Amino acid sequence: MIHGGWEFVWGAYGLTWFVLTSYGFSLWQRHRRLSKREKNSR
Amino acid sequence: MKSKVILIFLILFFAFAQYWGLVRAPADRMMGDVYRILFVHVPAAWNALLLLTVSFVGCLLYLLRRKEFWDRLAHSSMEIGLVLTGLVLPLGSLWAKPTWGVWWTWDPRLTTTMILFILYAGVLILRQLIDDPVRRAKISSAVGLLIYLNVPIVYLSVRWWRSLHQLQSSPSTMDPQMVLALRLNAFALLGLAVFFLVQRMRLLKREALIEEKESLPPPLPRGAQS
Amino acid sequence: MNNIIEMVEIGRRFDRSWVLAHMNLTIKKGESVALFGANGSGKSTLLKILATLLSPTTGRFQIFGKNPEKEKSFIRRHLRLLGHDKQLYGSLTPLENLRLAARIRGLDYNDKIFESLLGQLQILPFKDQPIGELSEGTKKKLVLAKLLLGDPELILMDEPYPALDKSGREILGHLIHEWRHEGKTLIIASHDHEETIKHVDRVLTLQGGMISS
Amino acid sequence: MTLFFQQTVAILSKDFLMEYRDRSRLLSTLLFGLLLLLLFSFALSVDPALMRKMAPGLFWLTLFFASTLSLEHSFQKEREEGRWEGLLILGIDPRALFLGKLLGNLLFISLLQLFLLPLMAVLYDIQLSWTLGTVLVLGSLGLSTLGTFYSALTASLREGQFLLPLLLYPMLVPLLLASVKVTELVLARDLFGQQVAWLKLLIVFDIIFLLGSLLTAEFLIDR
Repeated sequence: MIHGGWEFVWGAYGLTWFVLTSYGFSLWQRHRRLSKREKNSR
Repeated sequence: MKSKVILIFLILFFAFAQYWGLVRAPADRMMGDVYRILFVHVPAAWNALLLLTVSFVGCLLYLLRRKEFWDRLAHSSMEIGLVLTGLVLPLGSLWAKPTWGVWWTWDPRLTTTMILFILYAGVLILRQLIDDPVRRAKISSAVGLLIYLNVPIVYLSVRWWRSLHQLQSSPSTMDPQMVLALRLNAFALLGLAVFFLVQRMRLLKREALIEEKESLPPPLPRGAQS
Repeated sequence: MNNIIEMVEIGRRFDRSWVLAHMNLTIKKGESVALFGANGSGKSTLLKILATLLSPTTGRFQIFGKNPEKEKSFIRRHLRLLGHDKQLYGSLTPLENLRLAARIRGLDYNDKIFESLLGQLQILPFKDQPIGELSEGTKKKLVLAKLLLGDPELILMDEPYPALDKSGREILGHLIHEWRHEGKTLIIASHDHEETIKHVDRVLTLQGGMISS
Repeated sequence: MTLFFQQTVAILSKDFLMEYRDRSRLLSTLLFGLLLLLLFSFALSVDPALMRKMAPGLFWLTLFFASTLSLEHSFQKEREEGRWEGLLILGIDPRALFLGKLLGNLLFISLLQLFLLPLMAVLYDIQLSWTLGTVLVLGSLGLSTLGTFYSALTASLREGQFLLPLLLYPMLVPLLLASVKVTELVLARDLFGQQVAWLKLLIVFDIIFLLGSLLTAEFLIDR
């Protein structure tokens, strides 16, 4: 049986959160940039 | 407004599933606590494959029906599938190091995933280079189709080429708590992925609309016409 | 089928600018039409759309009563486009270029027909010389020869005069005369109003992507 | 249908004639292949036994890299002077154009193989056989199918030529693995009959992509 290794587990869960939030954030930013462009084009 | 509520719910559900995986599921007899990585790794892999399959369907239906909707579906699911594939790879490494003692092996799944990542990244780069929306949709659908056809062949060939380890525990031998944690995580991630997908498709639609608006509106018909 | 071309509200957008808009156009079989307009007024785009080389962004149209989305190859077989590009292969000879075009068109011609075509355009002596070595005027005449392969119904010409020398112009004038006599439909986009107007029944003027009269 | 084949043959023979008139392309590709073989052996090892072991891999990599040059060129030459549009307006079936180009590339790659093979035999001391010939044919068919597909794709973009290797090579992974494996097995006198499975994989690969790219070629070639 493998003991410990929690640092890998935390790393994995942390990475998952990081990647998902960054992607979500990038979507939100693209959304904001589009809104700005929409306003300018009017 | 509505999407914010849904998002908060999805995040809470995701956090709950992760809590279940980290705390409630018991330690594995062989792997100890390290196996908890699987609760993020495996769902990510499943969902990545699912999204790439969706993009295949999108490509196919675009070529058959020529409706922009299918191209937006193909593009969005490809992008999110690529993000998840990019997540699966380092998660796999984090799993491989404590269990197999190395960060990377030329295992068929790892290798296939890596090639998959490069292939789909290529299509997204390709999309950037084509200005005309109709041509872009046609070309990238054709390429997306071929790539998806290649995935099983790549997998098969890499497996024959070097089959080292096949670690796959079937649910029947697993603790029911573990099965539950795995399923919870899979569905939580699926929820987020679908949310992203819908948002991404909306963005694409808005972008197309804005571009249409920004182009000088066609002048109104006037005067005598032939 | 009296109308060879029927266009309704055709528009074409490149990136962010509309090159054509609200184009309504009907051309009858056997008509010969001049297309005038400044540079950038959309003449070439219109001709490319008619030749099914570009798809319009808006609107719908029919050629020979067929939908260009569905029956591209039929339409292409029955029309000819004399464009800006020569579309020739420099390392092949005039004879080989003609042979290639005829075979792709599905025409079973022998070399005698090609030679008589070249003779008609007064470039027979060059038939076995790679095109890269020939003068611009000769090449342009070869392009004209390619138009004569098969039996087109509709002939689109985009600025046919500039690259032609004097004898080339005469030949083209003669060809146009013959085509009209045979009841072919012609569309000539040109800056050379004087030369063109001799050959047409009707003049259309493009302005800012629309037809004005 | 006959028109389809007539068009295919017309494209093939035109390309053949053009390449024959301007032999510099073929010559430079052959030289590039030779150069690659030399570079590989400089970079990797000078141990003859080791080189013999690695010969199959080196051979296929050399073939891949060297053929990229000519694949790129096959549709690129149609871009000048509006020739591409010229072919379309003549009423060519896009699939006939694709197939003609594919056969041309197959011919070119086969020539490259015929040149490289004796060189390999001499440089790395390997023996030739019929199975080896089969692999060479199947491998080069797959290479030219996908190569033509991506060449049509990148040539239709305004600035996409640099994408060709990026898009093409990962698609060729199964082809590379299978071809190298069979070549290895042939050279090592395969005693367990493993090569049959790999040959089948090669055949499946060739069929799937031949059909797949013929069906979708229209979207790349016609506007």
